Amino acid sequence: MNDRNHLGNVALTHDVRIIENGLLDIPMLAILDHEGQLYPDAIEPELSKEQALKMYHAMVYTRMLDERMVAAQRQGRISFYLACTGEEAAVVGSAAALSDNDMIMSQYREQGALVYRGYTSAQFMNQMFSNRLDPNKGRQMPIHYGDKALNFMTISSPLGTQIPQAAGYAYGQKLAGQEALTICYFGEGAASEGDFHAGLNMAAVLNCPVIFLCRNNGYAISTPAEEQFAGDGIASRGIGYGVRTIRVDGNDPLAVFSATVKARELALSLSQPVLIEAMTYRLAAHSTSDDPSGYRSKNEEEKWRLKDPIARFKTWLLNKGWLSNTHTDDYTKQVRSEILQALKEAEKVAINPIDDIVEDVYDSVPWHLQEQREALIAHIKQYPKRYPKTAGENN
Amino acid sequence: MNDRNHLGNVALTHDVRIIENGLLDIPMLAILDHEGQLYPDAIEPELSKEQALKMYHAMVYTRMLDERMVAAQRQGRISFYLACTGEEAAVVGSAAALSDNDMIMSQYREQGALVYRGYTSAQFMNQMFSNRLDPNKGRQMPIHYGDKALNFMTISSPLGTQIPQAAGYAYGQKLAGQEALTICYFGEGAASEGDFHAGLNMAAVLNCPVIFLCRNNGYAISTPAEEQFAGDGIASRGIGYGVRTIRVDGNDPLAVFSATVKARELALSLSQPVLIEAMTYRLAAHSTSDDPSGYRSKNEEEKWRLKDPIARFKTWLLNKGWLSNTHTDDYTKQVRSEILQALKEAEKVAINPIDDIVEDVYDSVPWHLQEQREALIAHIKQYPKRYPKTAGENN
Amino acid sequence: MAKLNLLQAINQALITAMTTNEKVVVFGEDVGHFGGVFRATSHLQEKFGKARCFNTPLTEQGIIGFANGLAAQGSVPVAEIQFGDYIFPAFDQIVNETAKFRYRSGGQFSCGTLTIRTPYGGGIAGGHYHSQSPEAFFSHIPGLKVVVPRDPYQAKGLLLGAIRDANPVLFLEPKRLYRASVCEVPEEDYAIPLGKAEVIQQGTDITLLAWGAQVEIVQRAADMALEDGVSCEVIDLRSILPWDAQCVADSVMKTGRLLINHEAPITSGFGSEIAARIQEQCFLYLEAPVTRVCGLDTPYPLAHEKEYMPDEFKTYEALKRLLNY
Amino acid sequence: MAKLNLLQAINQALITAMTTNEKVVVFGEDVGHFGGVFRATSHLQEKFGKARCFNTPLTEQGIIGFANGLAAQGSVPVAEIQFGDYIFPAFDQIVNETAKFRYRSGGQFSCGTLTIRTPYGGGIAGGHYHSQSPEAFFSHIPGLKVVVPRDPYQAKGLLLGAIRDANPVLFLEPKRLYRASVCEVPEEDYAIPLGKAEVIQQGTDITLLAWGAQVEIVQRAADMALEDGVSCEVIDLRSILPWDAQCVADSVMKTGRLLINHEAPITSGFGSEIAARIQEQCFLYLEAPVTRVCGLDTPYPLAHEKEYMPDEFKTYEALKRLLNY
Ligand SMILES: Cc1ncc(C[n+]2csc(CCOP(=O)(O)OP(=O)(O)O)c2C)c(N)n1
Ligand SMILES: Cc1ncc(C[n+]2csc(CCOP(=O)(O)OP(=O)(O)O)c2C)c(N)n1
Ligand SMILES: [Mg+2]
Ligand SMILES: [Mg+2]
Repeated sequence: MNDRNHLGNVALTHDVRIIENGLLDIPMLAILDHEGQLYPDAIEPELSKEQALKMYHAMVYTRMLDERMVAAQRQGRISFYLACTGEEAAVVGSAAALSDNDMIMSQYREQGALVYRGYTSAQFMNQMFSNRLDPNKGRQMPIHYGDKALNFMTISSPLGTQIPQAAGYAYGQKLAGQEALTICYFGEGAASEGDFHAGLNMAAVLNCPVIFLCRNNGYAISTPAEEQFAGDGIASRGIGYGVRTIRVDGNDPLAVFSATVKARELALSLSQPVLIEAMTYRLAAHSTSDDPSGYRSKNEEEKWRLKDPIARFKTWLLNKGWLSNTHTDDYTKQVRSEILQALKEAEKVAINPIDDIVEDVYDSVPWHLQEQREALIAHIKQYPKRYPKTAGENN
Repeated sequence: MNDRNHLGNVALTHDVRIIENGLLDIPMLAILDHEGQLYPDAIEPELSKEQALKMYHAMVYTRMLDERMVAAQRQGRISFYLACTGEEAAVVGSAAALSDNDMIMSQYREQGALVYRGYTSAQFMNQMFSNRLDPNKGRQMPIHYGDKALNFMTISSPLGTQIPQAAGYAYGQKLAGQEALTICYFGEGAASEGDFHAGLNMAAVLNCPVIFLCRNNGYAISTPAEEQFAGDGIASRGIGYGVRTIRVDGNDPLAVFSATVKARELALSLSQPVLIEAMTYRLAAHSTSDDPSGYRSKNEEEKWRLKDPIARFKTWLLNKGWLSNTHTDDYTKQVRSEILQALKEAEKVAINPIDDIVEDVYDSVPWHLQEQREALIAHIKQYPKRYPKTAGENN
Repeated sequence: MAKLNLLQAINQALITAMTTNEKVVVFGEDVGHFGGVFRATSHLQEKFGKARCFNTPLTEQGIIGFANGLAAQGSVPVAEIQFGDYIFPAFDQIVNETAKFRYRSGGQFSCGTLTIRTPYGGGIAGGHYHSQSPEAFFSHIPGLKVVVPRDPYQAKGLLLGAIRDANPVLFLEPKRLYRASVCEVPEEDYAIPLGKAEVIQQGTDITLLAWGAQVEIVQRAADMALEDGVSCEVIDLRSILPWDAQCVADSVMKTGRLLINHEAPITSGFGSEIAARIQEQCFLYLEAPVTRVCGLDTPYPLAHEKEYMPDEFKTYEALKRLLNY
Repeated sequence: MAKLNLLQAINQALITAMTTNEKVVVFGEDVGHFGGVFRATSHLQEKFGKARCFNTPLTEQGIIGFANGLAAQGSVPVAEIQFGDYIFPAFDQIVNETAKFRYRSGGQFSCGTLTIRTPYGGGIAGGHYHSQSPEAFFSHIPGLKVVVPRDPYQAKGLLLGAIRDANPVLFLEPKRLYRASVCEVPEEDYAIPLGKAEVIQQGTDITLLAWGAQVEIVQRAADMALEDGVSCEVIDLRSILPWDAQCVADSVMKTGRLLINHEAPITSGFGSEIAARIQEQCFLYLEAPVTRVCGLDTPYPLAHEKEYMPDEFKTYEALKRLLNY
């Protein structure tokens, strides 16, 4: 038993001085300016042309997927969609700094990370059309992707729950001796949940190799950041937990990439969490159920459009001679037709047979669910017209 | 609609510099040294002799109550007790800085605040013997005091729940235009709960006049502070929430008093929360159910005994000429007999009649609880010997 | 009298509550300026100011913790949880705090003024995180009241009843009726007392019992049965806790048969309590077992939503089985 | 074979589990060096190292959130919640995450390896925050298993069964038996499969059903009834979810009468599900209504604990009423 002294080396003062807010003023790492030019004293990350283009492609693909699917929702082809627009750099820039073995636990606006990992248009579409080819078996709303092979944890809607889970997952990776960590994405709104507090504190105390990446995009649905917290963003909290922390310009793919490379190095070598706060802006509506004109001005949106991460990255790539405008046009055209093609195909695929309705609740179907399934199937046989999507198979 | 800019005046950096733990090194306000001497450059708070003695009496009373009741628990007279020993300055020093109109929401180790407010020995005993004179009607375990007249919220065992409640209570006080605030006590262990996060953040965002007082006493039952958090105590978190914060020597009644006076002034004038972290040590076992020898050394305890807040305060009072040793002895003797007397009386008082068993679940007793009560009373009549405490009244 | 949908009725009830009692305070995620994601709190901030209608940070445990404190202080909080599926982070504050506040203090303090509003239920292609019907969890919490309206008229009256009731109330709003259900709603202030069921159709052969959005489902089954010459008594339970067992028992003693319909999974759904109590109270009157037509014991599915639902066809078939028992 | 109390049996089960599978990890508040406030995890840290048995910060939602992630990763977490009364901050992680993890991912990921241990129940002068029996809440969560042992032998076998079961299990330990219940417990490794009730006394006149610490209460009532010449069949349900309805129904079809006893408040307690199901399945066999002897619909009291408890005398009286129905 050590003699513990939780006062440690606390310094004394004899002055009643209350620490005011604003003690912290955490700067933001920026490598590219809003025009996509390197800041004079900034250092470019080590990034091959190949990887830079992969990032660029993932960002463009994500933007196009979003555009296409928002339209598909308006056409009534899918019930719901949620776009990453404006935040592609925060997501793709960080995903690009990971190893494929790293587990990604996302909130819901990180489809760019999946794109970067190689999720195909068909896979996106099967999930969004809840058809029988969806690995989630059509059980979740559109955009709740999950892919075990790609180490991308299935998304769940309740906010913040993945944060302590990420600490646990990372703890398990460490215990298993893996050279891999977990990255956990969430919004500045989700960071108000109790689970955020639990997750960051546990990760710090239990030395979990996890990167917490907060997309501070200024809004949680209609609630602006200033009604979400009163401190210096989310970064200032990391310090309170004793968690290494960095704030980056989330619209600058190079800054996000550099910060994440460094965070990963530290997290793995020290077996400790790192918090990244990526300052960005949700250019999109919250989701297709939302209309932002009720809570923010076009003017504000316009200002942020000027900071578009894709335009910025493109300028940098063009300047480097790694990209040409023709390449961009070709790529765009190809992706557009690929997405549309995949959409049309997925739309035609049937949903899972009714047998599936009680599967995966447990590892095997217990007696009471067997009973319930049998009764349901018999009922559907009796009323085939009332259950057109599943009656056919049972006739 | 304002154009919001959640980046505010964030400074830029072009260097990948991760903020390490230890950026913060929050000093601790200390006015009296461990011997009870004023630090040379410290300023004594404005404290009348009368109030200083009231504080001293409350601290001594609390110590004696604790000693007596721990013994009573060992004798099997009460089922459970939980002592404040070693932390009297943190509790009484802060309570003394409040107005009687301020609401106190405590965790469970703050009996000193009740003593300071004038809770009587009889009231303590009635609660601990769960008898019919207890205003909680014998419904809660010993030490779960509550007193509306004294603005002391009834204690509840689940940790941390009072923290967001305190924000809400304070919001209500402000809305009602009261010149009063809420103080909320909790341990450094409870500060790990999600409710802590919710409470501090909401208080900051919604401008609630509330003082959060964390007793960082080094342990949560057996768990030492270094297994509870990895940051610079609890104070460093306050900054993350944008909450004004101060760390004080919790064993120094003058420091705690000064800090709380200042905190109260700020909280009321600005309608904003203030966080006080009082660094102290739980000299007692966690509760009478606990044996600390399983997780800490006698040596460690001894070191802290030297920092005893009562001895320290006494020295200061003696030096000031406000106290004499005879006074202390007389007071001690009087309190001892008063407590013992009250204990003996409370012990004899019966528990509430059985009718009460369904009261206060709702504002009035609904049909199903009336039904259940009738059946129960009939049953007790049938088996009077099996329910000796309540059968008599129904015969 | 104007025709209102359920959201408008709720909005009107909130305006009435805030107008008649300045202690009423409305808050939750996005309820402020924006008026809530369903717009139930539209214009309240405009009308009553930011101090009385405001956004909270995104923390359900915080919202209810804050509300508990505010209620204990004497204000009249009406807290919104954006979806019933997201009420669980607040479960501790509700089970251990809201519901026990009065009891544990011997009546010195209470959260009696608190009302928690939340949309619940399926039928909106929401999958398992936007469709749950959590009433059964809350029916096992002594100290709490639980209420579910079936239409705009009921919604306004019951919500005013809930806000003015001296006990904490969980007010569950059937979200698939938010815009779908429309009826005449009086402009004036009226409150429907809690704890009372309503017989909405008299009948003699069987009692059909439901609440919220499922009332219309059993009503449809009753219509189908009527074509077979079966006379159904239809009851809207309205209050889940405390519930009106006498009303249900009276009906069952008359009809001899009880069918309960709810959306939540059958196992330990609130139907089980009703069945348990009624089979005991009406044992000698029952001509067939009390029967439940409910959701499956699975998370609420997306692709198979239609199949999952305890719809009128399932209800009608169960009803026939009961009559032929 | 050694005589062990229930805590020792649990400790032994944990040692066996950790020895036979190095992926088993045990954690919770105070479970590390100290061995837990009840000492169920004594010496585990010593034996298996701090990486596999450790204290967590004081956050139940964090403990279960962390455990969910750890389980999804492939480790085998055994998380302790210090008291059943403090499991509610973790309710969201359990309802929305643990239980739906497998389903929502189409079986790609799951928390199947997770076991949550927690002491529950009254009879220890603990008042309403150290006495609750929360099983009914968890019985309404598809995807979860819920298990309650009645004695040390069962505790060891069922806990090993739970840890090795491929589904998340909530393991409720009757804390008033922790030291009070002692029996022979084999040294060797054995697991009792989940989902099976046990008929612990054969009888013909009435079926008495309970779980956990209440099994001994109904057993005592059965002994009292035996003196009147009444033959009771006594069943320990053991698993609350999924539960062994067939075993209970078989018994009731034989005896014609069912009495259920549990400590939790009667309204929407798990007894209601049993009653609802059994009255349906055994309608034509029942000679009296299914009857419940349970806790009152109040928070668990302190001074009136004895009166609150569904003890053997209340059980015996209800049993007589059933026989004379
Ligand atoms: C526990 C919980 N509460 C509420 C919601 C409803 N909801 C969905 S998204 C959202 C806002 C999230 O904002 P943020 O975390 O900042 O992420 P962003 O949408 O900005 O990417 C809310 C309130 C939810 N999904 N889960
Ligand atoms: C929600 C909850 N979890 C666990 C407990 C059990 N418990 C009671 S006291 C305690 C330790 C509290 O430590 P701290 O907050 O530091 O206060 P201290 O005892 O040191 O004053 C624990 C774990 C509880 N009462 N409530
Ligand atoms: Mg956001
Ligand atoms: Mg402590």
